[in-house]
Amino acid sequence: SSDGGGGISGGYSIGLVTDTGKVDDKSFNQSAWEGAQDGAANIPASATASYIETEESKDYANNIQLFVDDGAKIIVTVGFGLGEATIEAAKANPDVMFIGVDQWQNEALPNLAGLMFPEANAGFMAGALAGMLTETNIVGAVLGTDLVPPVVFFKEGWENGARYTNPGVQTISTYHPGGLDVAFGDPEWGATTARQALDQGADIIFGAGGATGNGALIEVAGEAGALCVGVDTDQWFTVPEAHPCLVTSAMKLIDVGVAELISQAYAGTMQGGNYFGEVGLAPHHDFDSIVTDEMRDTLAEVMAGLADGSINPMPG
Amino acid sequence: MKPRQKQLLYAGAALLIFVAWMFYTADGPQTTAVLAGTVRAATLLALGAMCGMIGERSGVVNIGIEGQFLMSAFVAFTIASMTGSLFLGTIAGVGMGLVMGWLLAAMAVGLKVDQIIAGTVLNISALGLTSFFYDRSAVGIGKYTNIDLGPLADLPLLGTVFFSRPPLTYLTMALLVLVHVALFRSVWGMRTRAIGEHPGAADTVGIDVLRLRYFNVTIAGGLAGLGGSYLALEAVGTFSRAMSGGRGFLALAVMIFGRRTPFGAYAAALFFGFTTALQNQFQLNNTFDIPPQFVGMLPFVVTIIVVAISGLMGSMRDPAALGQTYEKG
Amino acid sequence: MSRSILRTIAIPLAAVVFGLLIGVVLILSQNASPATAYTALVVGGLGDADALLRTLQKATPLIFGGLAVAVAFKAGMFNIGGQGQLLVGAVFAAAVGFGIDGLPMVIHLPAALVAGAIAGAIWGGIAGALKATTGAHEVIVTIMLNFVAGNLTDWLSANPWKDNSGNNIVARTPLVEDSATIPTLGAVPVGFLLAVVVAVACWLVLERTTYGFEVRSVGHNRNAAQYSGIKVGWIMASTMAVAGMLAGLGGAVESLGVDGRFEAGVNVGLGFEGITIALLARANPLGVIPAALLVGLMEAGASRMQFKAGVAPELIDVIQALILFFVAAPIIIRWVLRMREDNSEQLRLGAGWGQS
Amino acid sequence: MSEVLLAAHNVTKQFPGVLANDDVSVQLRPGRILALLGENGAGKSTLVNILFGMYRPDSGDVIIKNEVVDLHGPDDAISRGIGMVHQHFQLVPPMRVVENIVLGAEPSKRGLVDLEEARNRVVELSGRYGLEIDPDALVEDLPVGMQQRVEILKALYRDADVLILDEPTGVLTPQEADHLLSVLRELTATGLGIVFITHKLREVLAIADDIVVLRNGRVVGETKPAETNESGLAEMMVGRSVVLRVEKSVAQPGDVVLAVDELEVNDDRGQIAVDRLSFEVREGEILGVAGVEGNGQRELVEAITGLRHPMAGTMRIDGEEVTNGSAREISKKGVAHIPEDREKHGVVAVYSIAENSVLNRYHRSPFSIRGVLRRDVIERHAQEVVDEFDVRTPSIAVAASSLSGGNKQKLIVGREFSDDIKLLIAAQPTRGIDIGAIEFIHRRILEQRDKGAAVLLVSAELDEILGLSDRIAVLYDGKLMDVLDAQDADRERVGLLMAGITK
Ligand SMILES: Nc1ncnc2c1ncn2[C@@H]1O[C@H](COP(=O)(O)OP(=O)(O)OP(=O)(O)O)[C@@H](O)[C@H]1O
Ligand SMILES: Nc1ncnc2c1ncn2[C@@H]1O[C@H](COP(=O)(O)OP(=O)(O)OP(=O)(O)O)[C@@H](O)[C@H]1O
Ligand SMILES: [Mg+2]
Ligand SMILES: [Mg+2]
Repeated sequence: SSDGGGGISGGYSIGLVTDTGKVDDKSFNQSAWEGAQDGAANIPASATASYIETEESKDYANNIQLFVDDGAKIIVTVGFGLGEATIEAAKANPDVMFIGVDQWQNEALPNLAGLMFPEANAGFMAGALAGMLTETNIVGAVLGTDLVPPVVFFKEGWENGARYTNPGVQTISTYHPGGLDVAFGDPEWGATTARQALDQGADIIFGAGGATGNGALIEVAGEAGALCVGVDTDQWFTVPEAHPCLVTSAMKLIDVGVAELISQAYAGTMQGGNYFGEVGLAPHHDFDSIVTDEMRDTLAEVMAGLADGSINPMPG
Repeated sequence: MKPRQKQLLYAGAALLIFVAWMFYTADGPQTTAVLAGTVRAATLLALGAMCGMIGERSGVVNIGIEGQFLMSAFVAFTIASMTGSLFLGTIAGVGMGLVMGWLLAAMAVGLKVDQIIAGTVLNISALGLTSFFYDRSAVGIGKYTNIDLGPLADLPLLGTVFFSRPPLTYLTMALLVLVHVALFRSVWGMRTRAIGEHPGAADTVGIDVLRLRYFNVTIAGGLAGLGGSYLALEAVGTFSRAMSGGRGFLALAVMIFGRRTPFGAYAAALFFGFTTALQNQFQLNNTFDIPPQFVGMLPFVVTIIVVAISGLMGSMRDPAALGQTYEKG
Repeated sequence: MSRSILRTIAIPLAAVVFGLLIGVVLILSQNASPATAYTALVVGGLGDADALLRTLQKATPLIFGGLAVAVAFKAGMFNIGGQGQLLVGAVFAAAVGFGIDGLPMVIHLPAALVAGAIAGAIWGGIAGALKATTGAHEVIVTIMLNFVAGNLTDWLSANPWKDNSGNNIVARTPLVEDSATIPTLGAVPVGFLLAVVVAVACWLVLERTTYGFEVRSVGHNRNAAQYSGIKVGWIMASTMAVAGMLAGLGGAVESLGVDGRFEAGVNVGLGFEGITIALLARANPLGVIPAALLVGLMEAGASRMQFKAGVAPELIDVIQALILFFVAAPIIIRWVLRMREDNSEQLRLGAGWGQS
Repeated sequence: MSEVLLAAHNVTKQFPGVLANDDVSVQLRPGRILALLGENGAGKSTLVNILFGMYRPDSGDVIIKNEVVDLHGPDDAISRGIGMVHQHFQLVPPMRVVENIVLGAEPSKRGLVDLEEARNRVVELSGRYGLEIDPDALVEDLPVGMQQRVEILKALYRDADVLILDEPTGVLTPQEADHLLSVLRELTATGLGIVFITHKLREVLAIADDIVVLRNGRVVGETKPAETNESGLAEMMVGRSVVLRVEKSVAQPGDVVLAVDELEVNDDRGQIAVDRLSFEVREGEILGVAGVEGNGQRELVEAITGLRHPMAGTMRIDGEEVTNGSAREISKKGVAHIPEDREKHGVVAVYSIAENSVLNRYHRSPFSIRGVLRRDVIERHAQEVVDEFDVRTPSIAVAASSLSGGNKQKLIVGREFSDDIKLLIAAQPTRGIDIGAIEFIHRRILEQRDKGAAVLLVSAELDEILGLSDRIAVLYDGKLMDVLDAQDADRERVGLLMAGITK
């Protein structure tokens, strides 16, 4: 069982602190929140999950502390920005279990698990599919900002993946030119830029960058014959407007990872340090038929290669 | 406009067309993409600038365009997704714009609140309200698609850039002409300019200054409301928090830069859209190996330079009564 | 004396009450409890030493940002550029703060503050100088400079000045040295004290010095100022530089006293809030202090309000807008409270807009 | 004829703190000219504003054509045939003449202004009344006399049969003023009634049929030109006897203070406004510069006071070149300046009287020391100015905007005058103020001269020039027409020169 924002008293409680963003951002805050709710539902005791949406990054520590003071047993913090605040809180509160999404742990604390994802692999697989699907041999990417490394990993993986299956492909990619404050919240730019890529021949566009990327997906949806690729979660569910073009999404299974870590934390089996979550491609939904068996075989090979290290998604 | 200025303008326009054509023959798709992106980015700015201009021509500063955009986009999207009709959403967005315009008028004209404060109230309340009431489950219903204008749409370059556009873009272009004619040829326009320059004079010939300002600021809000509808239902197809992203302020700059005339503002908006599309193109092509942050500065730095130079060439004059509340008598 | 003070604060006070009352309606519309929400808001902002510290920390840049707008208003200019000025101030202060070591605090900390102040002054001064020399509208130029500053500081903190320690992947500078860190006295950050001192200094300069007289003259009547021998262009340029310096100082205090470093995207919107603060304070430098404290308190308590009552933190934006509205339209409050009109100077800022 | 065109009946109007009209009754009949006289603040403008529907009376009635009317705004008055030419022209400067004339009553086709039709009507109208005008000129390009013509045409265009003119001659040459008076006379011949406000007794005696004098909001006298004379009227206005012509001793000119040589100055549009002008002003003399406004006086004064850069030529003060000096440098040389436009340049409206009293020397000791203002010293100084120059105000803490025009002017004069003036530039020093205050200011200017200051007096007011100057320079189209000794000058001669006629 779970509820929305707001505190809880008594019972087994799980708290989630978002990065500066909302639990309905159709992106990583939302998947983490869904994971927290799933995790709460999965554990045997009656548990409740609640969240605080951070308004300003200066409030990270305070927002974590609000849950600590309230007696939360597990606290999920979302985004690399909360990394330091989470470590501090974990050190100060050894009895509380912490899960830090996208937070790399240099040294392992027993009560803090960093949930990491190899974004480049996800991007690579999506790119590999795109390389096979493109008819114009031009694939585009509309991206948040290069200031945020996961976005860079997605992009590099995507381009390399496309080249892997289609050496002659031309990759055209753009980062949002504005500051970090608008880079993920500018769907208008995402849409305009996706159109600019379409107009010069791209027929598959990867939209990676919160609302900005979503704008790109929806724009592509309006172009007959063009395909789009979502990011982070299966955007079939988060951006229904993109159904006409969404061939897959480069997923970080944050919800699965968070729910899993919550179960472990409840069971007392959670290991400190880094925990690697799964990445993968979302189902093709309406476009299942255009992905041939041959393509599926290649994707399986790519996946295996990425897993055993024989394929490097970001050479150089 | 002085004849020499006019000549310069024509010469500049001819040069631009020539350069565009050269690029087009060298690489058609890219040129088309950049110019289409230019026109696209200009629409919202033009609508915002027209909103600002009608207000300022009547003597009322409107720095609340950003809030008007955001609030209207929110309502347009919400109604469209509730009713499943883009058209109804658009109407609702315009309606919200009118309401926002009326609020601005009620504060700045009726209650004689300082105009800058009134605009700021619109901006922060729009940001707060749209986030506060955002329906977490609302789903978009797609967006307006391009309409080809018959054979015109098949013209090389121009076809894609101007004649294969979604409806609100055409509407905006039509409104540019309409507002131009209205401002500079109609009875309403003459009275509007009079109350912005010398409300006392207008008053003494029996023009009800406050009522006309009320009316104009409200109507202008409708234009910003159309901008909000455009943003949510034509440019993007969904709503997201703070999605106007400072474009209301850019529209203000575009309006001043365009000397508070519709065509001037459109030229300024195109110029701005062009630098934006161009810097995207530089990135797409890897033209320069410089960080996107620097390429991204291009539109802003160029605007500063142009504004400074055009200031030197003879500064534009603000309407004389701009920013002042009018007291009868 | 006390009566006239009472009269000055009656309207703002009533405005706050009215804003909160309308907030009650919004909270109820979310099926939440207003009493719980507001209690949480106040406890979150004042409940204990930590809460007070956060309130004061949040108020600090708001004071500087508010001054940056208010001072420019005095010269008849509208500084929408607080955001950019604050960012460059923050990044350059951080750079001096982490880039030099081995200095004693008495030298290092002031040097870092001065670096931020100068960076902000340059950023504001550009707009002022362009206005004075070419007539370029400061509103356009400062809006553009905000974007430029955002990009520039993002780039600086992601590239040459990036923190490469450990596995840091965030666009941010290293932590500033201890010798450049602004200390905290109990629950009171020294940065806040600095802000208060600067606000008082601004007021003194504006009201009691010949420079302030010149600034106000230019703001009220540019022609008369010119007639009386004041160098109008110089006053406009220098006032914008001072305004930028104030915002830059705000950024510096943020880097050196709150965040301990510059981090891209961390100071979003701070500069724009300065506009709200300045307007709430009716462009009076002393009024900026309580206005910033009020807003700082609401922002510090917002998380707790969501946590305890489930009310989205954006509520405080709406309340801020309402308070601003009631402050600016006192006629409504007078009508409700049956107060008599007083002839105190109506707040007029837009009037400066039309001068060119 | 018994018809009353326009009348006020026991009209009372209270402004905060001022009873502007107190039980005032006046009457206007067809074909007649009613002159309203009174000091500044007597309530003349208030009364006509009430008649025109701009203000509503607190009590009493407005009567138009024998009918009590309730005017809700100027449009009510206009539609009943009342036209008004305001003291401050109510024209939109960047719009064309024709647009200004038809504004508010535009001929239109489907919502668009029919400019062709409008132009035709304007041309027809100006032909009919002999008021020539270029319908396509921008109002801001027109000299004031022409602007006034536009105002009159505006009223006639609306078929006015009553014309109200608030101080219409203040800005005209004597010839223009005479012409206006004759136009008004002709208009009355067609049955029009005219209400005419002025401070110039000569005009009243020349043209009025009926005269009503107001003081402190009350009617204090009604008379006819035949029954009175200038000093009678003046006494009625002020309530005491007034010296109409200031006594002045013969000038004792000393060394040259201001020497202007081949000075060339451009106006705001970059056109030559002052055309290679040369003249000198000596200690202890008043050089009057006569001329219709807009003939380069403003640019000349601005150049001399450092507000505008000359294009060519030189200026010297006390032998030292100051051609490109800043306003501050020039004022340091002992130059005082009474600006032509008191609202625009003379005062900062929101500043207190105290602050305004040091606008020209706040930066000097004793008003400030090392950059810090000394409020006590400033306030003491302000009180002295207020006392000595008879500025009527409840306190020195009130904003200058609350002063009437005449009192503002006295404040400015008081501020500018001090013991160490070497050169006084007085531009239109008595414009629009009543004869009591004029007398006062004239005396003060003469006092400065007699203390040895050189005075440059720029005025469009011929009586002022003739009454004060020791020598008279006439400016036309930026050029010096002639410099006359005061003894050789008379209205006729100077008036012709002002119109650019040398014969
Ligand atoms: N709108 C107003 N509000 C308050 N007081 C006013 C207003 N208009 C005029 N007054 C005051 O009413 C009195 C009469 O003013 P009015 O303008 O009628 O004088 P006037 O006779 O036209 O003077 P002048 O010769 O200077 O033109 C003055 O004391 C003036 O200060
Ligand atoms: N709204 C107002 N509030 C307060 N006082 C006013 C107002 N309007 C006018 N006044 C006062 O009434 C006076 C008379 O107004 P008016 O326009 O006739 O000017 P004036 O005294 O004749 O000066 P001038 O002729 O030089 O313009 C003004 O100087 C001013 O002091
Ligand atoms: Mg008057
Ligand atoms: Mg007067």
